[in-house]
Amino acid sequence: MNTTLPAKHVFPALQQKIKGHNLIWLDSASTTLKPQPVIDAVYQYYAQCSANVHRSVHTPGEEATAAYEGSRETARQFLHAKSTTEIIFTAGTTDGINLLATSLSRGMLQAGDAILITQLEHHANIVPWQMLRDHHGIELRVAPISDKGDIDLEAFQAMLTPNVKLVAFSALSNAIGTVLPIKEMIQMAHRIGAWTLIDAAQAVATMPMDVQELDCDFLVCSGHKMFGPTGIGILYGRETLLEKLPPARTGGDMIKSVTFEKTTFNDLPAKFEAGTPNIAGAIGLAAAINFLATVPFHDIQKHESALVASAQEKLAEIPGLRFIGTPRQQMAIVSFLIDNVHPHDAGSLFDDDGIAIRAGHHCAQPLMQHFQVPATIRLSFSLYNEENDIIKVVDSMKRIIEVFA
Amino acid sequence: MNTTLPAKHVFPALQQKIKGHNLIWLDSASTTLKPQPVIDAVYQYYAQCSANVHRSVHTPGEEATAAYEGSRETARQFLHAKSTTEIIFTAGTTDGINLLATSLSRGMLQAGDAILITQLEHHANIVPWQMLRDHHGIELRVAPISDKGDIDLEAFQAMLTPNVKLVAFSALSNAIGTVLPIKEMIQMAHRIGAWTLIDAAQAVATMPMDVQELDCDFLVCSGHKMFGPTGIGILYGRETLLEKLPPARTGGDMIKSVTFEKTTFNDLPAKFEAGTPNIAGAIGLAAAINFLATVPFHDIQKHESALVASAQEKLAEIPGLRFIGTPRQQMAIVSFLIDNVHPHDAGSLFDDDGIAIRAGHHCAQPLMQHFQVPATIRLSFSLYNEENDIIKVVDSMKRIIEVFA
Amino acid sequence: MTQAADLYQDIILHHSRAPRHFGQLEQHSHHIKADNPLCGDSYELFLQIDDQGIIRNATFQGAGCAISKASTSLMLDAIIGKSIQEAEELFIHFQRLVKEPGSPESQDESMGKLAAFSGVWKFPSRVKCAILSWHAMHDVLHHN
Amino acid sequence: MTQAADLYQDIILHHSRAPRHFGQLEQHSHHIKADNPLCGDSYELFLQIDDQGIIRNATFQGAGCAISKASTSLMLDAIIGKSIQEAEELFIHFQRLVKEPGSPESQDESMGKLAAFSGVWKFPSRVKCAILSWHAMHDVLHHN
Ligand SMILES: Cc1ncc(COP(=O)(O)O)c(C=O)c1O
Ligand SMILES: Cc1ncc(COP(=O)(O)O)c(C=O)c1O
Repeated sequence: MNTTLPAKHVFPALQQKIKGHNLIWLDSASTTLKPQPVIDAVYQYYAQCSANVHRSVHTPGEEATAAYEGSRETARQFLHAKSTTEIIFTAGTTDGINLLATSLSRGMLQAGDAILITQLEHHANIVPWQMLRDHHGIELRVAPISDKGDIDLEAFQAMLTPNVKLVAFSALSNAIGTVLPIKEMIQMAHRIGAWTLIDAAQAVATMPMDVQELDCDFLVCSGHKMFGPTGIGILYGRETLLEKLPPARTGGDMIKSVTFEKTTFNDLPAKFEAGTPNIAGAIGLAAAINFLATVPFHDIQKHESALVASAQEKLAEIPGLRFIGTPRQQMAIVSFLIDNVHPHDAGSLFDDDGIAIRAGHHCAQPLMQHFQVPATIRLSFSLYNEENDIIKVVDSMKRIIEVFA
Repeated sequence: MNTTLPAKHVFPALQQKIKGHNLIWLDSASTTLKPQPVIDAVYQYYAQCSANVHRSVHTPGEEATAAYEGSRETARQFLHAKSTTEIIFTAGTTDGINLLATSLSRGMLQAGDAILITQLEHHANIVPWQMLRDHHGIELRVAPISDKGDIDLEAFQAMLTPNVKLVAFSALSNAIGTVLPIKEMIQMAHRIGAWTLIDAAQAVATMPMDVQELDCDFLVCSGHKMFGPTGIGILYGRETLLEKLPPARTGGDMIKSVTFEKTTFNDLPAKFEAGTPNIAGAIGLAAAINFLATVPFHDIQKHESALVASAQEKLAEIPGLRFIGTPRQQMAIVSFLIDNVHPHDAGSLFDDDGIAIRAGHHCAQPLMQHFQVPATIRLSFSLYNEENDIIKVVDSMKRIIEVFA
Repeated sequence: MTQAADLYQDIILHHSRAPRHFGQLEQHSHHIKADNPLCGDSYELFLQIDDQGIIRNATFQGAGCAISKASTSLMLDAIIGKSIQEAEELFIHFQRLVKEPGSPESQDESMGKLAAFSGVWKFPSRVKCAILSWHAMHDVLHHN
Repeated sequence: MTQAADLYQDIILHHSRAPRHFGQLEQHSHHIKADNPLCGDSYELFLQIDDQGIIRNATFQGAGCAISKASTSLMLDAIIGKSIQEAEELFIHFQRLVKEPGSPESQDESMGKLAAFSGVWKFPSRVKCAILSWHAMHDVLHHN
């Protein structure tokens, strides 16, 4: 569809046969496949350098440190952060939110303060705040969404009372593909002096995220959802805030000096990275970012939008099919239900045709409750999908419907 | 030295040249080199399966789940845990201790309770407990060690008063190689009803750890120090205790159901694993355990003991050399100082000969304070080291001493 | 049988389309919830167990996938009229049938229509669906 | 020069063995701590700065690696008699010298003996050693 897109053979997982069929991966919102350069970068680290970082004077250690800190610089450029001190490596989005929640709970938020989220958040952006509610007396508010799956900006505005200290929301819903007006929402939050956290887990592989342009205070994402390794993620934080925040986890590397009486913490970003980090993960993540840099986001979006539009058009013709979420702006993800076919049964039968879709609540149960459905069938697209994938999905869907007719 | 030891070529990192010399890796206590089967296992996951775990009905997802949960079973066998519900995957030792500390702080420990550690702990087993002291009013006690670097069991016993709720200590000191009498210490702690946490970060690659035989309550270790990947580790916990402990981190996968009002947590071990786990890391860790299983611990210990004895003998002949730590039982690690040669300068010059040693406080500053030294030169041995490495170290050392003479 | 299509044997499809014992049971001694929030399967079971420990009647209601619905329907078919102990034994056999490759139960004619589930073990993510209501029943009978 | 041995030029070895301006300075206007807990380098600096902002005298004491000790010794050599502003400028030049490959400073004769540190950038882990006391001095002068 677009010549700047990488060739499919860059993704070795697409070479595999599932039940005799070429794999069609429509589950990128769960985790993306990995391109060869990422796989190779991880391999190289283990095979060659494989030293620990930060505290060595030997060559392998200096190389590992240079590679690890170089990955931080790559991540900084990717998110357009001002400084590498603002880039904390985490184990993933969930880990980043938990880290932030723990740190905030250590004196930055008080009982009576409120946190505002939205109704379409992933559990990762709900449950850690419930913990602050239950253990620290923080109020948790939820901005509603419309029947179509769009954020209700008026209600959101109304909930932004002065005691709201943090507003946390997804840039892109992993369950129904809603693109949120995050820039507007950040501005609204800032008007009352609240901090903003963007859950960019789904967004980063599809939309450019420029933390300075967005002017957000925090942003989290996962390597494995952006063509990178598992066990690695990024927490971006505005330097002035990170300076004030107390560390969340402690141990080696994040300290300046330790006596049994008193410990002095290290400077940013080390202050937030305790212990031996996921060195291979960071290096693989940098390779993923470099890979992403070879495809303009504009082309990714054009490609994915075309796939979403095509899927919507073709699926709409299937009798008994109902879309869940039809927001104003939808990206990369299409969720639906079919009369008399439970999503899980559909999922098993899609697999017979080598088609990997997701059936479930997509870790967004409150959103499912909003739509009053227990689960959906979700197709999620990435740059390695093509028009033909959708044709196969529709064919397969018809066959599945017949099974349960 | 011993025929059951794996051939050096299984470790591709040993093929590299450092400044024209074959790499001699004497920094395994910081991180071990990776054998080919581990590197390959990680590669395979990314190239083939590369799906997320636990929530898919498609074949790649089922394969990934089987591989991930299979790794848990491998880890269970390795630590001789009763059940896989007792095996929590973490990001490493530091992460495991922080996870446990957070969980314990949520109602399991009260102000006035005490935690007992020893003077030779790694910062990872000190600072998280200082946090509990500073934020939750828990008392932190430190059992002293002797001038030789042995735990003072009498003092340890005296500190075991009834308000001690947790006793946490290393099985093997990463800084000076002391082997602690952990079984005895666990029994002493249990006599007053305290829980026990073993920091097995250094021990697992050298000594068999049988949690049932030891009868410990918790144990932590890191993948990267046992021939496995970075970003992965194990927290073992006794099932009856883990059942009682509240979760430390929250998000996807660790929940049964979420509404905005109330969240029900999942069963063990999922309760303690929030978000997409380090799938490649767990798979690589299982490969590392399988690799370790090919070499009897008895042979590893014989090999490493011989190297330690040889190093002690040969180094003792160097004028101005002073050993730091000469405990009753010493394993895998030798620390020392040389008059007029600062460890960091030695480290840089060893590197000229392709010898990677560690110079520093080894994240055990309080231990350094005990010995009244700012840093040491540390050699740490693993199964790929050989007698010749020591000969080269001694040669190199003599050359270095001349530089500063 | 490794194609999921083979999983959906006629008898399973039939019971999922037209489940037996569907609805609420006014007179019941036990009311059980069987939830799998992960898939969204959610059933209520009603058992009428008499003083002799015989399951006199049973119904269910709720929604879920074909496998879980058929399994619940067929379970009730199988246990009505049985004693608690017999139902418990059946639970053990059924568990083995759906979890273990080549289990004795897959050859055992006394399993009757439940044999339709003998290929579920090949689809690990669906084992939970097949066994959901059985577990819920067992939890209650076990503590009886 | 990529061998660490080349790092240890005679002048560095000399100053590390027999540091100049070593000891405590009774009459001082500034007392500065320069610590790198990671290596265990730990120095105290004493500066005597007069009303005109001229560094009249300076000494140091403490322990650390050869690089940090020689660097401190040579720094004091270089800044005694200079104004705060001149010392600050030298800090900027020295920083560039030890951090940047082929910096102009590495060709600049006015760097004098400090040129001995022009290869440190090749050993990233040692840059901190070379610059430790310089940073501590800068922190104080900067806030003066
Ligand atoms: C005894 C001991 N405990 C804890 C740790 C911390 O391990 P990690 O950095 O993998 O979290 C180490 C590693 O140096 C160690 O040697
Ligand atoms: C919007 C959103 N937030 C958070 C997460 C959690 O990410 P992870 O599982 O990598 O921690 C996901 C992943 O499904 C997501 O889609």
